[in-house]
Amino acid sequence: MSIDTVVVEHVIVMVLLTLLIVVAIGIIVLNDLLAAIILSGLYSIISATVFVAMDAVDVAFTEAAVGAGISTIILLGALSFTKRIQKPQEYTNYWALLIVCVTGGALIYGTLDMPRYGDPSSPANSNAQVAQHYLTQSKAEIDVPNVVTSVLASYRSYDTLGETAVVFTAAIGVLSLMGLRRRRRKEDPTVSEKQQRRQQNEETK
Amino acid sequence: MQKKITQQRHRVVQVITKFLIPMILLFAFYVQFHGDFGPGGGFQAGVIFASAFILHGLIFGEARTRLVVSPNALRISMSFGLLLYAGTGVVSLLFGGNYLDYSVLLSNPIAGQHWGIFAVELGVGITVGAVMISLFYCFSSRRDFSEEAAFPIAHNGLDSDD
Amino acid sequence: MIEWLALYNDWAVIVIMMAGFYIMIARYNLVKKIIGLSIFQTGIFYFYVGLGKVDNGTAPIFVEPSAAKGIVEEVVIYSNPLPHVLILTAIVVSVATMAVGLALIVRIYEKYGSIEEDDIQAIDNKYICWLDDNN
Amino acid sequence: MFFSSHFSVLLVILPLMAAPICVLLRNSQSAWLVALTCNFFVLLLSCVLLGYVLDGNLVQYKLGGWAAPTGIEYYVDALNAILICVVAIISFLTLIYAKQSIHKEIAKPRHYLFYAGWLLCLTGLLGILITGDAFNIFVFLEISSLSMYMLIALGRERRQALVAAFRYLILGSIGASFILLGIGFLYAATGTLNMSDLAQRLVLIDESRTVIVGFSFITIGLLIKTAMFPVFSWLPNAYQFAPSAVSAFLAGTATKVSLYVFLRFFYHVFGAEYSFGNLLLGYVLLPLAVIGFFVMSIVAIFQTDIRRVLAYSSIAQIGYIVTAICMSTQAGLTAGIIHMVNHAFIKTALFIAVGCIIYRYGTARTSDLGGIIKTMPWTCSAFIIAGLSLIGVPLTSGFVSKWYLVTAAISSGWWVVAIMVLMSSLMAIIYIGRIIEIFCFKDTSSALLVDSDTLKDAPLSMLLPLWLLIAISVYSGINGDAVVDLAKLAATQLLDNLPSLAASNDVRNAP
Repeated sequence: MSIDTVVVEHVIVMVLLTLLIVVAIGIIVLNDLLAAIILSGLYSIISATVFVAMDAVDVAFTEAAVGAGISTIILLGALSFTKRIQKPQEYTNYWALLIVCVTGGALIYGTLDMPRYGDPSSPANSNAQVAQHYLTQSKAEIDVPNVVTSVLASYRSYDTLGETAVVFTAAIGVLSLMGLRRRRRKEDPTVSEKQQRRQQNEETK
Repeated sequence: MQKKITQQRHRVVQVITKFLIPMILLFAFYVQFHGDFGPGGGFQAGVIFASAFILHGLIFGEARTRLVVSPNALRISMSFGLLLYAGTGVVSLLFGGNYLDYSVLLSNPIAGQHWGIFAVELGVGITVGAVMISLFYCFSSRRDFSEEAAFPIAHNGLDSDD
Repeated sequence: MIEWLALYNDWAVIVIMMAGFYIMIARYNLVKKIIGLSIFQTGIFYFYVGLGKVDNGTAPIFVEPSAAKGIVEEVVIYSNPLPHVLILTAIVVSVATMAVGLALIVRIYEKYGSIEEDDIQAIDNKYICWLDDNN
Repeated sequence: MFFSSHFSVLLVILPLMAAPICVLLRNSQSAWLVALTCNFFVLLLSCVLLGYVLDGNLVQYKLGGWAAPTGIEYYVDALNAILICVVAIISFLTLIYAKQSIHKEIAKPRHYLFYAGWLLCLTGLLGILITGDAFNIFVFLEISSLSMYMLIALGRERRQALVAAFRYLILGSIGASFILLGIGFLYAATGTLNMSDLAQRLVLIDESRTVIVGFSFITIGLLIKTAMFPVFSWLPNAYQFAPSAVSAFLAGTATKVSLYVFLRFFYHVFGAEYSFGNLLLGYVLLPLAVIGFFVMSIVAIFQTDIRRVLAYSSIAQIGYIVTAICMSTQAGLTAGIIHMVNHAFIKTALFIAVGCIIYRYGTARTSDLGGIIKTMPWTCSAFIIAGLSLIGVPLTSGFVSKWYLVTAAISSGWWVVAIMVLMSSLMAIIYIGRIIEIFCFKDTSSALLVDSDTLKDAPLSMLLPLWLLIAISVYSGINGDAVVDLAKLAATQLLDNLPSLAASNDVRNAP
């Protein structure tokens, strides 16, 4: 392949990342939380595209399913219990801005010595016992075409066990906080109460 | 009477949902068992599997979804999934290998790896699916989305359950 | 040219991370903080996945060599699968944290009637004063 | 045969599998029994592991049968073995105590979730301690953190407990994200995640800005997780509002485990020379640590709730330990490890004693607890012994650790630090002495003594673990050599770093 395809790949990622920055700033600025949540769903969809552009199809799949699907549903569910509009903040928090700038500056400083994006000879991509081992040996050792699956479920399966435990922990945490009680459809008192409130609502309209 | 109106308003959506849910479940199984060959695996499959039920809950009301999958079943299956994963490791210990070393599960190490990965991914899928559905139940347990869509009620949110 | 494009990508990722970090520490709204957390962590995911990208590479799923499509196996370059695996784990961790955080927010709203950090602080301070007065 | 080669993995897997079993049982009593039984076996295994490591062995267990940098491995030397033992003992004793205490503080339908969360927290802590893989630390850190948020949120004063848990969640997630970023930078520079392998490869890289930034992000993340001086704000509220059993458990284990990760990264992965020589980390951390223990001791004096006094004192103790770590000498490191172990037992005992008081009186505010030594003699005397140990009175374990800390500081020529440590100990006399004075000499405040039930001492199942902890701490005070020898061995292994060099010298062949 010519060098041009590489440039095109870079430019695609570049455009998508710029789009993400715009969406992120939108989320910062918006006071309407519902809009912010919808934007964060959009953010997840775009980031799934970024992951595809970076060759991480499994990650993209997960981000699309989790970020745009489950997280948005949970966020909306939580929002339905609480307030939709956030209290406007009049002043800028300069301390926070300072901390963020220092942290960002440190990160940029760190990237100066980092291998270039897409460099095939970077330590991460060329390590014979780690990355190259997975790519060259996994066919003989595990024989699963999707290398991500073989790393996830065999080479680093202990991590995945931990990941499953994290999900389980989250479920236990949410259960202990919210309760998984059956929502009793109390036929007589509450329904009539609700109807009264509905009527009031309609009257006010 | 009002319930009737609710259902009529959602009629089209409900019919389409009934078509969609089997497709989504089928796709979830595809992702679960085809994860070795293409993108996907237990985690993604679990999320997709859960999303079918979440869709059902959003359209038909979470109370009716609870009749399909009870919270108790979720509790049992999320524990079972984690136990299946950890148990696969224990089985490989009993077969004389290291923890989570699937090569010892069968006489042929490659086949052992395949079975091990299959069991482990299944464990992840079951746990994640059950957890995601129960998260949905938790976050909608005090209001019914189908009713909400038709009749928004100001929710003061101050009623406590302790 | 490529160096500059690559550097731009690195820095854009950092800007995204810092946008999320800013929301987390500067906004008083608790739901906003959680959204900020997810943006911050997504930024970290780009950082990791970017490490595994190889020029002209493709997703790390072995392609069957087939003469008809003109694919010769030795020629195909695959990206590094390890960051993808790490990030799959990290995404799960992130959504788990988010769920627990939102459950806490719902409960906090039930008890305080507000999801703004400064309101909650004010209510707590009032409660502490009340405790001191009663003793 | 089977047991001898695989016992290290059972240490983590047992609590991990017991947690879903608790959820399946869904019964308070049987969940507690499962948790306790599991914890008992964990305790046995940890003792076996400690004995095995003290014989001069090094545990390197290949998970999934894959060799180290390709797969994940356990890496246990004397330092982790000691801390695993400490965590197992504290968790076991606190769990015995928890049954009664939780019965009163948490609604019964949530009990099984509580015990499941406890076991997952234990899994997370043990997983961090035992693993030799940097990314794996992050995963298990998140297991322990998530379960801690949940356990804290179950606190008695539900409202503040929720806010405390949420603030901890935000700060803890920032910390965890920073650690993740730092590990990412290290991965970018070396291409590996195994800690021994990282150490090998980092030596070969001379001056890399990527490594420096990775190092500093891991440090900041861990500072937040350990609640070091400038970023401690989550800790006091979390300890005050969590259920009393949880504060006892966390006070003994959570911050110690983060400190362990500190040690592992500074000494093992980066090497003492890199961390404290080239990067001048000492000049940044040491002032923070010294200001931390000094200021926090002063703040502790003015608190009106005993749990808050103890929480601020915990932050001060972390300051001591980090001071000791910063010396980067054999003596300093030994002092730090001794103090980690001793302080874990003392703080747990103190929080259990406070929990007993809360169990009877329903409050831990100093103004309400005048003269309670008459009604609760056993609890109060245990509190006094542990309190004296916290101050560092001779014949207690606190004295041993302070002694080593001060002598180490003097031998490094840090006179100012030694004097500051002594002055801060004087302040400990004030804040502990004030509580002891209230317990023993103040008048009984009549308002709270309406219930005849409160006139008794705490039940035996709560006093037994308390006094066992006191016995451990007194024993290690009188016969200090046991802990000191262990700590010396751990410090030597950490400074020499010899085992890891021997274990993987084939790494250098790689490109």
